[in-house]
Amino acid sequence: MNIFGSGVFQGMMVTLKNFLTSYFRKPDEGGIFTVQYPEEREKAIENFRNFPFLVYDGSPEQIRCVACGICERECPPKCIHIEMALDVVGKPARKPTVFDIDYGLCMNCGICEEVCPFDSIFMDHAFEVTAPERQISLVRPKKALLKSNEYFQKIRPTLAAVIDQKRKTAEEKKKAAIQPPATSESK
Amino acid sequence: MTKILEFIDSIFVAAKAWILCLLGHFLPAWIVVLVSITISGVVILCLGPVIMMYLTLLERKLIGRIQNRYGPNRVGIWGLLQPIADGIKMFTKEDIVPANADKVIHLLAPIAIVVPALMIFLVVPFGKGMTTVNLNIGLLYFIAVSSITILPIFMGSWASRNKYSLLGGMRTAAQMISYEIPMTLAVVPAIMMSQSLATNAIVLAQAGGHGLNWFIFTPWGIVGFIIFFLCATAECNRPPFDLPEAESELVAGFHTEYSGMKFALFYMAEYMNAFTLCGIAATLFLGGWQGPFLPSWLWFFGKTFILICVMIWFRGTFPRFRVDHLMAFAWKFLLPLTLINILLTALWQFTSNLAAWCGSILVLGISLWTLVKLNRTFVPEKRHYPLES
Amino acid sequence: METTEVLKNTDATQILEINFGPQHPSTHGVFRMTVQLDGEKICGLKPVFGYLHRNHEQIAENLPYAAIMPYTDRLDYVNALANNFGYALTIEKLAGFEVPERAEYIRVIMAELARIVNHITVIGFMLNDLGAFFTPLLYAFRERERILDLFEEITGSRLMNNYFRFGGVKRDLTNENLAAIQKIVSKFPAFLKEFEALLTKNEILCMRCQNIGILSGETATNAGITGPVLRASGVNYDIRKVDGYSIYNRFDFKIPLGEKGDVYDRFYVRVLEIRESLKILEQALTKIPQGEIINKKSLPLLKMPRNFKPPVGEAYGRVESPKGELGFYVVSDGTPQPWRYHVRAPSLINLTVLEEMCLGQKIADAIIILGSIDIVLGETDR
Amino acid sequence: MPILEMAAKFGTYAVMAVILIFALGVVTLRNIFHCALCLAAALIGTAVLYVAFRAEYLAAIQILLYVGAVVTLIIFAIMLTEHLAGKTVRQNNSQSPLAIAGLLGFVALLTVVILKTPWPVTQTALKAKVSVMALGEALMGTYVFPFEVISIILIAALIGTVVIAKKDAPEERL
Amino acid sequence: MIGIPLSHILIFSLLLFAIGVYGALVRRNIIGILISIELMLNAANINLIAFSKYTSLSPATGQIFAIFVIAIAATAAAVGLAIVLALYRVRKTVYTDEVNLLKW
Repeated sequence: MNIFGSGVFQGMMVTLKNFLTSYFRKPDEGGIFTVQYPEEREKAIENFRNFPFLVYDGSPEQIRCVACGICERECPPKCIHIEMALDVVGKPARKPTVFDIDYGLCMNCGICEEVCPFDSIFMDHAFEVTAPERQISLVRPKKALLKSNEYFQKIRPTLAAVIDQKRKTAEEKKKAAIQPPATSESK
Repeated sequence: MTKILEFIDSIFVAAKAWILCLLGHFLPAWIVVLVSITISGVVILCLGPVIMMYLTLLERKLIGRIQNRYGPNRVGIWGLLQPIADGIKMFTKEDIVPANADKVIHLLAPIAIVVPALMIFLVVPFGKGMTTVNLNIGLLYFIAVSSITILPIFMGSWASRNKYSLLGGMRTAAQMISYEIPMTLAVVPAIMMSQSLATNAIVLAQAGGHGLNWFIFTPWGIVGFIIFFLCATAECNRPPFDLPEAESELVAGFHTEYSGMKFALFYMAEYMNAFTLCGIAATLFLGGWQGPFLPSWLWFFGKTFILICVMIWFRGTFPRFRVDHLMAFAWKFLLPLTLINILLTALWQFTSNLAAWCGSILVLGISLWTLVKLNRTFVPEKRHYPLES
Repeated sequence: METTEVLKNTDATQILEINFGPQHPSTHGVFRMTVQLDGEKICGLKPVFGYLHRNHEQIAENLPYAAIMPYTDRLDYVNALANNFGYALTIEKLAGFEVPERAEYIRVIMAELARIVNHITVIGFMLNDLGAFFTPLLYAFRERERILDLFEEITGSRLMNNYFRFGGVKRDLTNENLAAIQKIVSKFPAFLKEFEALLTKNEILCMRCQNIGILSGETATNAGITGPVLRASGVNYDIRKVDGYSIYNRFDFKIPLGEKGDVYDRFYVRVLEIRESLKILEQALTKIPQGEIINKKSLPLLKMPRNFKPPVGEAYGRVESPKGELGFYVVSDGTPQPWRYHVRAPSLINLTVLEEMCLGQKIADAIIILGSIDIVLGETDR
Repeated sequence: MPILEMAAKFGTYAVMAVILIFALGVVTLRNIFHCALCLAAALIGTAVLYVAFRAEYLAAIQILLYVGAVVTLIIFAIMLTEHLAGKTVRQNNSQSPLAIAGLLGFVALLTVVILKTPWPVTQTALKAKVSVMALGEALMGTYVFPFEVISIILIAALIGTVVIAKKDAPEERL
Repeated sequence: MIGIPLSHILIFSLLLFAIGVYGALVRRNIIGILISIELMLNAANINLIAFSKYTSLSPATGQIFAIFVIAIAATAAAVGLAIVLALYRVRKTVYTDEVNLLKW
């Protein structure tokens, strides 16, 4: 039968062990695992999703988004607003003039990334999103959302590789589709 | 070598004597007496708060390390300036007095709690010849003054007209009273063996045998020390007896309605109590400033420091007692143990050491067994958990 | 009941009515208890909640089926995966999707990991209420961080997972993920041993928790209590065994039952349940097959969730969430939006017996009893 | 150091005056809680007076027993009986003018008696200092019988208090 | 202490005693009366110490009687307050003139 004080004594031994190991052990075997945030940072996890951003290839004009509005419809909290651009004749040019996301509403659920057929909207890693005052609105206009494809490859290497691969094969298929009719005509 | 050690040992006493004789040349005699009183007074007045500030830092650092995280390390290297930052914060915080509170008593309570905490410093023997006032009823004075702290807690909880603080106040008073009696009785064996109440005489009684004459190395010393230390943690409301300011139940107990400097005073009183109680525990059972070759005041501060670390260790480990367990533990467990402890001292005094040791272990075994049997509620029940599919 | 009425049956000098208000350090979230005290003893307790009501069910009725999935994360925010699991099961029952083998195994693994996260958090916070100054809580959080980092790697976010889809899961478990899970599962028993050494035989904890807030099996079943609280009272009712939904009947694991149904039993039953979950995880990790992770039929839904129109009818799917039986009742009228959507929250129903357990106990016990039932206000108020 | 003696004399008179003020506070204040605190202050004042009388041991006993226990008991009683709000009610009954007149006569008579009688003051007693050891021997030696009687009275009071204050068991309630 | 004649101390304790009596006579609140009784006992104590200091040959006797007086005062206070509590529980009042019914 255990003596009256043994449970209490065991408890104290556990805290003593933790006190001593905190000096000698490495972080995950009982050492100190706190990261001094502003100076040191945690290793960035690739699949982490925060607020969405728009991708462009080369210069901001070649934005991938064609303003089809699927993500606007599918977004659960309805925080995306898109307006189609009209070209000089008045016909809808497949480019958005206005594309703003209300960061105040967005709950970074990642549904817009799933439903986008043109791989133009992805989830970002930047979580230090702040505003100087409470009152100014957190709606991000298009120019704030645009980020280059290189940035996308930097934060999401595996996903970017898959997407680029898919787009390159789609390009060849389209070019090949244009070529054969041309060759058939030339005959 | 020994001369240098002697010099370091009595450095403070010599410094004061030097100042006094310096002043003695051109000041009348009675002013010199007044000056000597003010010097020791000023030393205590600045020693107390400084000890309190660095105890808070020590506590946060140690508890951090127990929980595998750093303590405060942003303000100054290793967080050494953190207490100063806390102090400034406490000064600048707004001092809110509840609307229908009893203004006068609300203000008086924090002052009335710091005074006894400081008064106990008079009797603590910091080193050879460094007890501030060598009262011949030193220990009784200590127990009397530590029994006054109940009043300011009542004043604080009653004046802030808040239900939580009223409950906290009632709980504190009940706890302090019921832990005062085992504490006083735990001190009795030490007084009997050193035949004097003066703290200096107690320390001198433990001299010799290069450290083996400390009271803790006797059967009744160990039991007395454990009981005294438990009662000390209960007396200054530290976990596992920190019921009065139980965050989870009573928000902050009797000092819920205090903010700013008044809250700092409550806080300071608690930590100074912790320091002095550990000091007295070291004096009574660990041979005060007795020690082989280090200066005496270093020995005293070392022992008190270790005891305070044990108190902080308690804080990091134990859940809190409930009110009735607290009372039952004091009245039904500690009190009978202290009476048996006095029996052990008699055994120690009148029989040879060896017989005393065996006799006391026997008596202790039987009494612990019966006490545990009597207090069924303290012993955890055996439970079996069937694993059904 | 009114103070005067309470005064009659106790000869107390004065009944003190206290609000353990929404702003209180130990009510897990925004929850209020008006407590009538005779000295320290409780002679009346009325739980008041609704402070965190976000109109979850009404929002869900104006959204397409797939868009509700991220909202279910916000119900029991301590383990979002159990909510996703319940909702996905209900819609699969409604629309008749089958879930491929690998997806089933992934679902079981993620659900059991979420159960471990919830149980350690509950034990950590309960001991924090007892007064152990954050130490057990921080040990529990150290282990919880490891699992949450894994969730972030797999599902994309630590708490708001949004990982289950109708007919499967959103993303496959790569080999590194499986290796990471294996590492966590193998290192967990060492942590549990240390945690138990610190707590289970600790005399102060036993004094504070044993024979407090006793809930007999019979009153528990009458009040519709489910989950560890019911099993601690000795009633063997675990939906994983009763329904055997998903592929739980392929794993052999036991259901720990308590003896007296007091706070200590509820605490220790959760420790044993963590052990059982580890057993399930080991078996699942060894037997996980290869294959696709989402049903062919429901794959296009990923791209065009809007035009998913389930057949007219209703479905009630329930899952063993760490808090109890979490049920989703969905009525569809053929349109892309559910006609009626209701969530059976175990926290709300487990709360009904709080007063009956607390009568006659002290205030300090009321806080621990509340902690031992483990309620999450997001789920109670919806 | 004649000045220190003079200072001590004035100090004692000052302490006496402070005690009298607190005593008046005990009697006249409306809020009963303030009265209890004034009593505590008056008792601490008398402890200081005992130190001035060279009776430190008694000062410590006075603080420990009177202020530590009795006043706390009184405050407990006040807390249990006083409604939290503490309504302001007339504290003194109607006989105060009559009482004051009677008391003044009583005080005047006795002061005359005190000043008249030649108290047998012996110079030796003023110097004598009572050590705690002497007190212990006297308590255990010549006064051991009253010591035992006192302990019996204390136990009797203890049991009596518990019986009176205990909540009656439900059935034999009136 | 040498400077103070005995009669000054006696007058002081007489005044203290008179205030105690006044409190006991005039107070409506029973606890107020108990407090005044404590004051009177305290005044008696001061007298004991003064006499033992100034007159008697064995000064220890005065102090021992003072200890006995303190013990008795403690018992009186304890029993008195128990009665007050019991009274309050039944009659919900602590004021002497409201407790005038001989039976309840």
